[in-house]
Amino acid sequence: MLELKNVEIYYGKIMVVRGLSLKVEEGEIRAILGANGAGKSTTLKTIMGYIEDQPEKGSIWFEEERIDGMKTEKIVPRGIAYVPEGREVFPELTVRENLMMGAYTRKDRDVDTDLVKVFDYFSVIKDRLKQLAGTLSGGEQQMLAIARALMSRPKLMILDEPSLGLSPLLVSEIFEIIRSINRAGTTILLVEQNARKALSIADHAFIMESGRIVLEGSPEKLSENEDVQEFYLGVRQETSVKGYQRYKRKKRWR
Amino acid sequence: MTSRKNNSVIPHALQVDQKNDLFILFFRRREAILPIANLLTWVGKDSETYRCLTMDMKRDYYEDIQLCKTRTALVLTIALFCCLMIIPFLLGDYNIYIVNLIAIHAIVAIGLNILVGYTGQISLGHAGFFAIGAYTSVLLMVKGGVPFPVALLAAGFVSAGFGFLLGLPSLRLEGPYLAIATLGFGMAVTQIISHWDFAGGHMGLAAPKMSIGPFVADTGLEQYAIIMSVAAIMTIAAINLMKTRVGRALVAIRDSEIAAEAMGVNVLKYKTLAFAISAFYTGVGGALMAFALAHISAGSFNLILSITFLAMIIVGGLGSIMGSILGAALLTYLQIKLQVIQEAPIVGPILLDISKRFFTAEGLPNIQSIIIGGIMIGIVIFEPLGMRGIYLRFKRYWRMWPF
Amino acid sequence: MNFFMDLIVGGLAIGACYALIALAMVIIYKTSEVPNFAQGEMAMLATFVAYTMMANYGAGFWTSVIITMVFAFALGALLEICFLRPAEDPGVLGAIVITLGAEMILYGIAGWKWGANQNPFPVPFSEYSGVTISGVVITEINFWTLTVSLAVMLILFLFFRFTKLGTAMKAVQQNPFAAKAMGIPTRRILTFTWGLSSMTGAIAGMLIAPIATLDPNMMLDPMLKGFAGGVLGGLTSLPGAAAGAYLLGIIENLFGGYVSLEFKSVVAFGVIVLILCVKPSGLFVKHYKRKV
Amino acid sequence: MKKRLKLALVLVVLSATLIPAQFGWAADKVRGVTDTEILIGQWGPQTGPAAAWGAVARGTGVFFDLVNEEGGIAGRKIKYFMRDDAYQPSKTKAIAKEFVENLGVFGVASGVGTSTGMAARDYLMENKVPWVGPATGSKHWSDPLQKYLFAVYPRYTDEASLLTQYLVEKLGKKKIAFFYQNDDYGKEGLEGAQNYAKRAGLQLAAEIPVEVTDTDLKSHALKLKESGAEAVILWILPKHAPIILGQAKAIGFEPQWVASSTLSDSHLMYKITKGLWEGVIYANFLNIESPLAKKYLEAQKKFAPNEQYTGIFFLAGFVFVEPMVEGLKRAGKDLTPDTFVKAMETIRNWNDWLGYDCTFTPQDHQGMKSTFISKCGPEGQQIKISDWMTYKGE
Amino acid sequence: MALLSIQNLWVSFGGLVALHGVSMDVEEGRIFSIIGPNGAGKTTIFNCISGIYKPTKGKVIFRDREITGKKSHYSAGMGIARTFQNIELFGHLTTIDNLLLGRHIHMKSGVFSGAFFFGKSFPAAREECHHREVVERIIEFLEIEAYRNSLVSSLPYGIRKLVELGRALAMEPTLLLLDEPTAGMNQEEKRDMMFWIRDIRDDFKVTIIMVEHDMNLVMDVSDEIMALNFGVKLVQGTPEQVRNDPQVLEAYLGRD
Repeated sequence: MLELKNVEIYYGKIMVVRGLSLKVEEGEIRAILGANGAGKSTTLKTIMGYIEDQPEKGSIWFEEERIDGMKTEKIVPRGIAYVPEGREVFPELTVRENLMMGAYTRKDRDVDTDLVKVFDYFSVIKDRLKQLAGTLSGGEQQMLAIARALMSRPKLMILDEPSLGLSPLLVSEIFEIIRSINRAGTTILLVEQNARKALSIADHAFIMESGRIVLEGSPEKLSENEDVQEFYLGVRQETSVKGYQRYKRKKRWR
Repeated sequence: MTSRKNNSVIPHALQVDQKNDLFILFFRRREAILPIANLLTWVGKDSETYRCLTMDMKRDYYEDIQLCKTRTALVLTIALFCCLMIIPFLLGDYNIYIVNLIAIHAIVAIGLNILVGYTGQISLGHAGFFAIGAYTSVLLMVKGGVPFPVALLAAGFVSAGFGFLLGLPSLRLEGPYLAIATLGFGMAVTQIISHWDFAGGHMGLAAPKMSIGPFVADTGLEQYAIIMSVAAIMTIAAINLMKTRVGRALVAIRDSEIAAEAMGVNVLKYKTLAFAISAFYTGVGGALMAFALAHISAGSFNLILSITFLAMIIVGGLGSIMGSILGAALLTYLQIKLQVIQEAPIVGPILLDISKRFFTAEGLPNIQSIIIGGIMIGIVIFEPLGMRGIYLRFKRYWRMWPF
Repeated sequence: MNFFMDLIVGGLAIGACYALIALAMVIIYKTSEVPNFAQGEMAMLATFVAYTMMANYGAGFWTSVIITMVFAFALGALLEICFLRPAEDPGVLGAIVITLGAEMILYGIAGWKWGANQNPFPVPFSEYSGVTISGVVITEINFWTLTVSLAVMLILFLFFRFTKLGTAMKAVQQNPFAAKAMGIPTRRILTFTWGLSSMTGAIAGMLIAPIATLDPNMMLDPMLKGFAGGVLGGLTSLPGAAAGAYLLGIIENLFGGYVSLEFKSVVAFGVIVLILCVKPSGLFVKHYKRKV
Repeated sequence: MKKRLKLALVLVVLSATLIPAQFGWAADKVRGVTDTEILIGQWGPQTGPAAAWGAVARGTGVFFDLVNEEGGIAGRKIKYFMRDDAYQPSKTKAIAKEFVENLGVFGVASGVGTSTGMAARDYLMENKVPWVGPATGSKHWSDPLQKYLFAVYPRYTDEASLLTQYLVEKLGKKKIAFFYQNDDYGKEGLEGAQNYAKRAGLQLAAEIPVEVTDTDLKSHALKLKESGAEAVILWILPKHAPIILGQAKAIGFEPQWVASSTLSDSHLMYKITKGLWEGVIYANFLNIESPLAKKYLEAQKKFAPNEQYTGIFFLAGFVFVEPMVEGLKRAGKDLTPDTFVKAMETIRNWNDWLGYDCTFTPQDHQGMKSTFISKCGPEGQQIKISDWMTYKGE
Repeated sequence: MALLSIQNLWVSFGGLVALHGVSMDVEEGRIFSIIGPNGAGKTTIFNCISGIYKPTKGKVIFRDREITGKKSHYSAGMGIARTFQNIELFGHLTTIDNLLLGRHIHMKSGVFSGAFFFGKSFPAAREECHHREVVERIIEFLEIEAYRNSLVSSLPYGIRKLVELGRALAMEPTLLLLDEPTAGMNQEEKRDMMFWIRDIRDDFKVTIIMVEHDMNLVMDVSDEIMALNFGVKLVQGTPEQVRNDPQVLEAYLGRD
């Protein structure tokens, strides 16, 4: 459905993504994992056409159509919805207006049925249609952002760190919703730092480090990998650091 | 503040030339580039390039805040001073007058830059401080019989007092709201002065001659001596100030008010202080202007003047003392020279022809404001660092010249 | 009493002109946080176009108005495309400098093209006759100015409230990044915004020109007052800014009538500074403080 | 490589702008006078808020062209430098310096603006630069007497007194209001009106100031109406006239309007007030019906065919300088600042120009003191309703 | 008396109540963590301590002195340093200048002494040199030597977090408030941070209050934990107590 072929992205003069290729198949949830600065968000922004003149090299295909170099407003109507990192709602628009903006590119007038559909996933939102989005709590804003993206009836939904800054309970809830959206037929591409959660719902995952995909495969396969366990899943967490010998001796001041 | 240079010579070099410069690609690592860079460096080990490359060569913490960090800089500074000493003897009286204007505008631009560039507060009312400075000094001398140096200082301090007052609301206002408040201040000052009969009303006042003790500045040359010394002292003071505690606090307020306050910077105090310092500079500039003009009137301290000051620092470079001076020099020079653009060779006749064909011939002088407006926009679009940015670029280019 | 009412009517009439300029500025400020100092000159240039259409090409008033509106839209859009779009994130100060630069350029062009001469701007309604209601005169031009400004306000309000495009414009202002993700063509929206604002300003220009004379300096004072009025009411709220502008007109006239004519135009700024000290984002807007 | 090209380009442009600064003046015997040329400069606002007055400087240019065409003065042609000071005193001072130091002019002709002129006055006097006909009626030009400065424009004070006198004595108006621009120009007018009122034992009904920047004059109009004045004297800029007349008419206040000579271009005023100017009485010192005016306007068609505005201000550029040319002619071949001053001071009751009775004495450098009064007729015609009059104070 | 004592703190923003009468005491030398779901009011407590918000009701007492509603810079002068959730650095300054700003309260030079010095012996210059030395040591401690002269806006995220921490340390505070110190870090960096927090407490003799989402880190590092939910204090106690509290499990951790 979505395919990146050997993509190279520069940010200013610095190469951020080096020869990235990945594929998202229809009906799947795919996750990209990786630390800060690995180039995950940049990749997503490039797919969405945010970064001018990028990618420098390579191509991006969506449903047999080349979309790199296209403007965002041309990409969205083709069926990709993007939920940016950090709950980017329109704070001074009402919840309803926010949702309407999600349907901006749609020409048909049948928005109301979609609203009903969205309420199925997010019951909280229904009662708050007239409230300003800025007054919602963090979790509600994240839900609104996802709901808004749904309004464009996307074939593919791209989420950038939906769990960022949310409490464990809310994270579980949101991931549950993502899974049900997927079951209803929307393909999902997810970028996450919370590897544990992401792997629990993904069909296939990529691990990205400094602009490259270093590992990919099914969640099971990845979970078995030792490096992944150590650096992404924090498996040794149950034993406390208190008992550990520090591997780095810090210099003392004074 | 030219001291920013050492942070980024290497990264810049890498960034700019990465794609098309093979040389850099081969030697991406710092150690590899070192010997070659050494060769390139035209003044050897004392150059900053060298220091940046070796990083830990710092011998003394004082170097960070030293006026002239390297021997090159020292030599250049001395050379500059010599130039300033010689220039007046080479120029005619008219050109000295222009240089005087530039020096005065440079003082104001530095002051405005401290407020706008360093502290991040907008002001469209600096003509008001300029007027306050001019009137204070002249009134003190004419009506109070105060000697010139005292009047000059008093102009600065009175102006600073008003700056302090204007700074008070600035704690809560930002962006266009502050712009309109300062704009209103500037207009109010002009209006009040022009109706104040004691200050000569609309007609203005004749300024006496500058004098320090028995030395009376009669000619442009003597005025130059006084104005230039004041300008030099104030420039050095500004450079020093911006490198130490107060200057840092001001920049902190610009970058993040909340964090600055959390560091123990009293935002109210420092914002009003920034206004006061800025007004002090502008007031002194205004006082000098009064003596350079020999006659002041309220009408000349208008909004256009405030905008011109702002344009100077934008064109020169925000947050840069050197930029302020460059901007003041360029705009002052242009404003005077563009008046006679129709007399310029080649360009003049062409413009006149265009005017006659598509516009009106008598409207041609309006091209001044078109050009200055164009420069302002161009700078913001293409070189947000202003002339200082161009200078830095040029310097880097010069270093890498053979390649 | 009549004197008082006359002052109020006068205040409302000039306030309506200020309000149109304030509205024009708010439209731009709302979508891109650019305080447009070129607004006055844009209006002045458009008014000159209308004048030229009538004086040199013998076009009728309404034809000229329509042509002028088209020109104003094009001018606004052009300024956005040429001057603001290429600047990457100029910040408030950069934006102010760009618009000041644009102001100087437009002013220069007008002076170059039309010279400094004063010209009368004819309108098909009378500047000094009208209806008298219990001794208070409301001239035709006053009436039209008030009506037009209210109508423009209403149209803009409805536009922003109920149309998809209007909501999208608000969305672009609040979060351009997210707006882009919705597939909203942010750049085109901004260009459109400038066009719309320029048209609103042009209406103001054509209403101010008949009571004054048409020359390149015509809009200097009204523009500052309109801006000040907008700031007084709050630059992020259309009705707020308009109300602020009306208020400014009335304050000015009352001050001029009862206290001092000399400081009439300065008092406005004094009042504004005082009000801003209490309400830093204007009278009708809630002050927004950044969260950490 | 591109960058270096750019740099070179910048240098070329810079040096191009520098060049005009370079043509200097070699030390002559007398500054600004050669065997074939007399150098004369003038500043005037061609841009900025006062740009409308720039016409004066352009008029002077045409006048000098005419003089040159007619053979110049004592074998010399006038070389004329016109500079734009945008009504900014600091620029005016710079221009004065440029005139003296760089161009080395013999004298300065006219020059618009009081505050701008004041910024340059002392400097010009110190350098012995003869200056004739500053284009305002300020009393500061001739009081105190400056040796090298000759004022032509009748004083505002005299003009205002005269107008008030005319209103009271000829038209029998008792309640007179004064509407003035709140600066030196307006205040000097007010002073004149007050002078006469005091002498006649009258009180002005109202003294209403207007700021240069004001656009909305409703409250001014209301205050004028409140005063119940039968006549209102306007000492304002042309741009304010249509506003105040319109606002006054709107509130049903239609007194006898009286205007200063600054508003004496009746065609222009009729046009911009859309006809309201008809019936307005105004002072005038420029004899537009004189055959000379016709000749001058023909010269304009020849030398400045593109000039859009050829009204009173344009002709004012001639009238302020006519005495200067006369003085130059009288000084003859041996031209120095001092001989020029001497020659100027021989001009007595001279009438061969657009003005009237030009007289300079060593004690008094106010050349013209007379004005006449006109009325604006239908379609903006100027109807002369009085002879030349001179105000005689105590 | 505790080093910091918060008594019955209420905060509301235009009708929206963010804190419902929260009280807490922090003893000297401890690492005290505040946990809770988003919007529970954790950062609000910080903002009240450091003087950014003015509480509607209640008291904040620090070293036996009431600092309720006092401005930020006042509490900073009292010895309270903090970091921010979304990094509030001075982007146009270099790392070293950012850290020097931390020394602001310990420096004295004013406008005149700052403007006029012409050699090493002038007081402003001496002071400047002295504090640069101090800052240099913090740079060493945090191992950010390589970034000393870089503009902080050009630094990677993790380093910026460190610089911000260093800046707070430069203030030589008595109390250090860390707002999500590991947000956006990977496991390795988080582990480093854990060590650092302990080191800082031990080496600098600082009391630390932190807001953190990473339960592992919180449980490991803290001496005491307070859990908040919707502005209401749920429980306060040792990590074990909090971990097993049914209310906390319900509201925050969730039952897996």
